[in-house]
Amino acid sequence: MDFLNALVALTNFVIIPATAYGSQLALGALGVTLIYGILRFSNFAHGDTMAFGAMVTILVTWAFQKMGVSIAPLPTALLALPFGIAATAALVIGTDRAVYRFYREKKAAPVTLVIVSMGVMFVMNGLVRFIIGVDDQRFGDGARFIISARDFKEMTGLREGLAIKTSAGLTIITAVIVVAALFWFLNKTRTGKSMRAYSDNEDLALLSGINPERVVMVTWLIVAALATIAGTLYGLDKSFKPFTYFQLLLPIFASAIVGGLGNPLGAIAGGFLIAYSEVAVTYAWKKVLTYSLPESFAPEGLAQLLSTDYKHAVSFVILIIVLLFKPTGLFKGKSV
Amino acid sequence: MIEVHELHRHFGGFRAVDGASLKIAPGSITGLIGPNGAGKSTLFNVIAGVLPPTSGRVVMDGEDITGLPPHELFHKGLLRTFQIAHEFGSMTCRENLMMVPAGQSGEQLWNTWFGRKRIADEERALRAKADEVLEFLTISHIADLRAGEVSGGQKKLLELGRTMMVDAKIVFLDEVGAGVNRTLLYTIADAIKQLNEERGYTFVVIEHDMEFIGRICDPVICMAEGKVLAEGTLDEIKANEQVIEAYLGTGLKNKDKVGA
Amino acid sequence: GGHMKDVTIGVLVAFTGPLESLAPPIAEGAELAIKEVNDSGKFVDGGVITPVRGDSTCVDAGAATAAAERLITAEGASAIMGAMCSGATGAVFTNVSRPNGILQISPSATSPGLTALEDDNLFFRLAPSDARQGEVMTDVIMDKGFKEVALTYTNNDYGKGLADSFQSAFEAAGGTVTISAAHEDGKSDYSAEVGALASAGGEVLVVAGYADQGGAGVIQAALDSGAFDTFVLPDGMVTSALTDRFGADLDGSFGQNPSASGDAAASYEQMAEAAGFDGSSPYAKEGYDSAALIMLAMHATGSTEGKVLAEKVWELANGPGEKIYPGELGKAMEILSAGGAIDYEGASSVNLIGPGEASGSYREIVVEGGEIKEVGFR
Amino acid sequence: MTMRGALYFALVALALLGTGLFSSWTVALTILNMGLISAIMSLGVNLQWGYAGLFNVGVAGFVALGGLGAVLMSMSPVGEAWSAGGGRLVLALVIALGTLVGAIALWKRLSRYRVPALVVLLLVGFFAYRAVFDPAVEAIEAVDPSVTGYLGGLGLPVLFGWPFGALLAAGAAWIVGKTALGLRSDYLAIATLGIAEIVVAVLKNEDWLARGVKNVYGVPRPVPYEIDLQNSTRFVEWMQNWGFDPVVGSAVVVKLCYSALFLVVLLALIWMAEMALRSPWGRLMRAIRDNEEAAEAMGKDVTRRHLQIFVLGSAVCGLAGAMMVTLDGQLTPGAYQPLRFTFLIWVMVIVGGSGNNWGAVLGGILIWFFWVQVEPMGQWLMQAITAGMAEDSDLRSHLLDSAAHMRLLTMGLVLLIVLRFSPRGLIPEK
Amino acid sequence: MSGNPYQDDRGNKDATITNPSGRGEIEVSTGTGHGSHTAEAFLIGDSMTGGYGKSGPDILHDCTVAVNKGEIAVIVGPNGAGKSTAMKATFGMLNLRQGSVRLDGEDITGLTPQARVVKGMGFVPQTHNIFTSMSVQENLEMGAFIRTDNFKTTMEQVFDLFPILRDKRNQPAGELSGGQRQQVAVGRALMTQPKVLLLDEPTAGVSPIVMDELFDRIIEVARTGISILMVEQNARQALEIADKGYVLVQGANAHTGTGKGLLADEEVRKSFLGG
Ligand SMILES: Nc1ncnc2c1ncn2[C@@H]1O[C@H](COP(=O)(O)OP(=O)(O)OP(=O)(O)O)[C@@H](O)[C@H]1O
Ligand SMILES: Nc1ncnc2c1ncn2[C@@H]1O[C@H](COP(=O)(O)OP(=O)(O)OP(=O)(O)O)[C@@H](O)[C@H]1O
Ligand SMILES: CC(C)C[C@H](N)C(=O)O
Ligand SMILES: [Mg+2]
Ligand SMILES: [Mg+2]
Repeated sequence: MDFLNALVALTNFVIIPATAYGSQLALGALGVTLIYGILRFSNFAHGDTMAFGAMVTILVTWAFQKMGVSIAPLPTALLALPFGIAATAALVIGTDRAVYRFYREKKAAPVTLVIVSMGVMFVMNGLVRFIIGVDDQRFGDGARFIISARDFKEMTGLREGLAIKTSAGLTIITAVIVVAALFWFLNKTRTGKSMRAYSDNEDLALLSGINPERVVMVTWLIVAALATIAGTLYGLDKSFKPFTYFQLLLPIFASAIVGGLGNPLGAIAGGFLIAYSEVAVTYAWKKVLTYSLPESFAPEGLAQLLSTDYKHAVSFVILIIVLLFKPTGLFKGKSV
Repeated sequence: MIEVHELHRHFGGFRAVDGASLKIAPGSITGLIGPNGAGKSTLFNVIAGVLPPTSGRVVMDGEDITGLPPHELFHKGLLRTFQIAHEFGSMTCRENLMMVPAGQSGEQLWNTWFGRKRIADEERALRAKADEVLEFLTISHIADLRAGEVSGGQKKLLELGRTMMVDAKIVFLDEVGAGVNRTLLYTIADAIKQLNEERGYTFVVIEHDMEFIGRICDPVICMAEGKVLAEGTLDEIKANEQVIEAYLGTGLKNKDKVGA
Repeated sequence: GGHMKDVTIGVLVAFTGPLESLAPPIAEGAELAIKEVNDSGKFVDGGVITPVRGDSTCVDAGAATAAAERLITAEGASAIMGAMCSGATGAVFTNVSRPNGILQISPSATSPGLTALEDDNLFFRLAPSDARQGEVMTDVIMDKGFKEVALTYTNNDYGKGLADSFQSAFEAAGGTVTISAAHEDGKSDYSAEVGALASAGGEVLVVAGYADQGGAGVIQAALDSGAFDTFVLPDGMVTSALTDRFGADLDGSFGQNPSASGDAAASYEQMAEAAGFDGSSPYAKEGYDSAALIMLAMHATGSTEGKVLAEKVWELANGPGEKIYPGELGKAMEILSAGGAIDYEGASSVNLIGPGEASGSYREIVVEGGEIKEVGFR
Repeated sequence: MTMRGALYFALVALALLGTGLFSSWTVALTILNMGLISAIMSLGVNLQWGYAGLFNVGVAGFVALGGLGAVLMSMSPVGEAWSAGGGRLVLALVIALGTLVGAIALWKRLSRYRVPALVVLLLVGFFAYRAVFDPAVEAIEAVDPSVTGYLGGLGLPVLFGWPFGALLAAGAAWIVGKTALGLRSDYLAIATLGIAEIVVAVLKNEDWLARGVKNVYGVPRPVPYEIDLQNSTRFVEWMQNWGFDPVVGSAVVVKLCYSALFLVVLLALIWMAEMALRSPWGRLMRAIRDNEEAAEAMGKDVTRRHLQIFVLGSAVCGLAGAMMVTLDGQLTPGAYQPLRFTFLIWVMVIVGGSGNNWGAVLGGILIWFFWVQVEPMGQWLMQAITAGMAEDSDLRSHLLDSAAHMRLLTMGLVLLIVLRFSPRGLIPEK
Repeated sequence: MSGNPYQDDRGNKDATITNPSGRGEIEVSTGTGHGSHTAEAFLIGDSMTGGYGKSGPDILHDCTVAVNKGEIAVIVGPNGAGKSTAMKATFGMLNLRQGSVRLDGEDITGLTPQARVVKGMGFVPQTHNIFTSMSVQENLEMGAFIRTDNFKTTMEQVFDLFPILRDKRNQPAGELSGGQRQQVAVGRALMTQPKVLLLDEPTAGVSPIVMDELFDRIIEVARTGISILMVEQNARQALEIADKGYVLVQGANAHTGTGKGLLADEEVRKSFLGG
């Protein structure tokens, strides 16, 4: 019987990773949800926008590292972020001018825009691979851990370790700040309200003197910032590889949708729901049970509900169940 | 015909319909009036199966129909129109009418491949019927226009026309008059009266135009704050102090100052 | 078929898709061999060989088939080096190569299922059988005295096959596999897998995956959370990409990969470096060897006919004759022209068995000071 | 079909002919065959989206189920596996089914204690099932795992697998529809996407069913093998009489056989779809799509109709899936990725023109053509760009090395260009 | 579906309300015969001819509507006559093939709708006239979007006018009843404090008592010097308070006169005002 070790094991292998992963998903989902909320289509190019933003940030980070600029113990990449954001903003606004605006003016059906965004996705996809290649790229520096498993064990004398990565900590803090800021911006500021008005009824927004092009521009700016931040933090925590950013798209969409499209709070709730269901449902409780139960009750098997092969399937099952009870997501999202 | 017992419909804490009870007599044209937000449309939606009630019962000809889905109510002869016209915009006006009757064999997939002949015969009959209805409503000339592109009043007529494609027992009309030219509206009133007399339809009519109500409705029910406030002939209602205060008002205050 | 002077060889690997980062070194390996032959100028009749690339995408059998069809019928390829993934390989072979009577050598398809393929003997692969590696790995682990391991594998035919064969071999040898958990490549997060693996426990973690895919992701998460610090690395993991990424964190980890005696592999890696690619990337060596075997067979027979080539491939690969290592293709062609015999060893110690698969000898490695150190052969 | 539509079809035919003439006939036929299958898939999606506005993003799952159908019908049964664990496995499945049916009955009957009762029943059922299932699976998968390790199929001709694949997909669609069709737009989309992921996960991990990620190879064919033709003297003579190379000839003949089979299926489906669309059934569907609430008020059972069309569309996708496995000769569960089998199909539908059967078919063939041909196009593009550069410039080699990535980039450009000039699709609805 | 090939009915809002890219091809013409009584008007839609889309048929035929400073002008006519179309044309939302729009003597034919808002024009469309997902209060705030001064008092005035809105200020407007929505729509336009206000059937669906209030308020607004141009089907009440009335039939001016004058006209009464 050792509740403390059980608790630490659970924290280390379920709570911390799921929270970090959930925040990563939430940051990505925020961008998706914002585009859906304001511009009213599901942007398939978002994963690749994240990859692009992260890529620029990486290139600038490398330059800084060469020059010896650093803000240790924080990663240098944070310093490079503004450049990444600027470049990404230029890219997405350029894309909007060249591609999306045409369909907006034609008032094309949302599904057309979805397919168009897939075209954009392919192009960006090629662009990123073209510039930085297909391989893993490392760019993290600074202190890797806030607290590492080994240090924790030494400090506490427990048998189980507890590790918190700098990148994970950064991600969680950023996600909370960004969600709060976005919520405040959309609901309390004039520009934010005008964006919501535009998303609600474009024509009436026009009649109220709201400039649609400005709304669109601001939206893309925020999206570029979100995508770059999300992409960079994700890259710091895991690694940068163009292909994974495309793969990230599905859980991101799942988060945005199950949270309720168009709602920033929904994005974070959705992110956590997906992350926790992936990590927790397939968790093998053996260790935790062994610690917390009297010896004679200690489990023989893994005490695992389902094997990890099914982690995505399980998270989707949970998602579907949630939707059955809340048909427009946890936070009453929009639907086109 | 229809009895509503102690019906409640709440949205969150808000009681849109708050214990309304009323009876609709067969063969009548009942007017339903009341201030904005009184709960009239909500009441309609609950009766028509669009919204589930929070509590209470709806009984039609002795049968409990509470919460039945709209398509089942349709088969029991209960039809409704919408406050905002719900036309099938990409279909022609004639098609809008032709799709209404139930039990068309052409709605079965199998028949579309192996029962072409029967479908053709049925279609001919349906078409004739639809043209007849359009004629009756004096809108034959828009038969082949897309319903999405005709004007507001014509859409309202089309809504009414759909109820004429089958033998309805009771028809709920939600503000047929809003946005309709008054001359046309009174034509519609005549059509309603005619349907009531010739075909024996029962009508329940929500309307804010007192003249329209006066032309066809007896009795009139006034709702306020989710409850039935008063019930009687239009004259009785018009004389009711509460109704005047909540709904009818006393006319323009500034009228005399116009053009001054 | 028939006679020839200039020939084309199809280089069909998954340039796009989930394993896109493995593809270039394989293709460049093949092209390196082709360049070597061309530069030597000794190819039969003074002919020149042109490589044409095709994308087998790894996950889209339809697109792979179409690409192969194009290589063969439109670009006139007389043999195919590829495809990369077992799924695409099977589809390409049955739908394109076999009907066209073309020789196909895959550098990397490892699924045991391909063994049963009806192939008119036209299909070879230089990738070692997953079944064999399981046994070798068992020995390696047992020799180090570990009896209890956790196992994770990439969820495809390679990972699954390797995991299955390892698990049965290990358990037969008296060890315990506490858990066998699949991971998907290219996914964003492996916390769930690591959570389950850590909970199940074990002295070491066997990672039957790819070094720049989920395998690395799992190791990363395991290291970060302190779940495991020693890893067993089979072929897909033994690359410098892995040590570049984790450095000394991996110290103490060990494993094995199919490889020739150190000299051949090392010299190949040097050749690759000079040519500007990573020769230690998985199956880069087999890429070179596949192309080399194809060309040597053409040279020896003076034909491009699949059946003729296929018979020759057996002979060339298994000897007897003079052993040929990377960089010696010119020499090999000279011997062949002179009517001599060779035993092609190449960069990956080529030796074919049964249904045209590599037997593969394995090199045992450990990670020390953030470097892969070779410690012996099995 | 309009003049414009006919023109587009003529253009696609021309593109294929061009491929045949300038590159090779087998390439052209390979593209055509897969194009026909794609056309059927997009017909299925169009049925759901174009007719009824149902946003199904689970195409990959239904296609995979179709493939499973083909395997289960056509592979020969593995007797050893059946005797090792077949009976127990069937028993386990019966237990699972019984538990579910019981649970539903319980839910309907009881009103008090129904949650605890349900939980108890499900738990007991689950453990009973696992207790029978796990050892059975272990036994089955132990039977010669590298070649079989599964129960095998019925050993019937593969053509039976086509309707069976459609049936499997339809069954799954029915279950999905019953639960999830209440959802709208993107919420339905993510739910269907989830179902597809679940189906593919099952297919990948349940080795006893169809070998999981180990793939099933050697699915029998409904048409002759090229090798057999090449070995038949009559065929070789026949070819030589016409002056063809028997090897090429055999490949072309086999592919033409496939084309004919696929074309028959496609035309039958189009005929059925068009007939349905132009009758009161089609009118009803349009009415529902225009305004569900009003259709419901006009006595139409919208839920039932949605279910009907969802099941039909999915069945068509399943049929296409079975046909694809037949053409490939193998089932590769790992290949059913959403990008290729869901989103690409959507591209086909939208580019072709949603709501129009001919548009969907055109989109299917055209986009598939590009999907395959952008690879050489991308390489060609790179070559053209680098043509003027110095032989040894870094940029040049970098560009040439990146040529493979031009594939998707070119695809993106094609997509953007087509949609720019006909945003409602090449052959729009009416 | 309109003739626009780029558009799809599903999921789209009424595409004809706006013309976001500004203008099409316009030929400016100076008055064509209706000039007599519109010469010094504050807002004139002069001799307008045009229709929906680039190639749609003409809906308006040489149609003129105008309103003087501080006055109320009412447009009546049968359904489908083109009343709403005339309002939209005046607000720059569709392509005029002929005619011009002038505000306070300035030709604004070439301006986008947003630019007209800035010039002091306000508009309540007939449908889709509220932000359904935003709260009542936010709807009103959006009405004041272009104002830089403090609009608290205006909002209080709107709440005084429509007390029900004060109770429901934090409720999403989409959850309101039909008549309540209409009140929000008019409230939003009043928040703009425009120089000229265009109202398309402001009283459709509102109860008699609110309708009286509304007309009262419109009179008050007009007396502060704001011009009001409105379409009404409650034509008799509307014409009673109107300084000027237009009867449109099939896109053309059929009758024009003072409100009282039209009310007195037997033919107008019978054909358009319901007897
Ligand atoms: N979905 C909803 N959520 C919350 N409140 C609602 C909702 N729908 C209606 N209400 C409220 O219920 C009340 C009754 O609305 P209802 O539409 O029934 O009024 P009505 O009598 O038809 O009015 P009108 O004459 O204006 O059409 C209103 O106060 C409205 O705000
Ligand atoms: N979006 C549109 N696209 C094409 N034609 C339209 C559109 N909207 C209206 N019309 C046509 O323009 C004509 C005038 O319509 P308008 O809406 O101006 O009428 P109205 O006088 O306002 O009628 P109502 O009193 O019913 O509102 C009608 O014939 C109608 O069919
Ligand atoms: C390239 C390799 C990773 C392919 C893998 N061995 C397979 O057979 O699928
Ligand atoms: Mg109402
Ligand atoms: Mg109007």
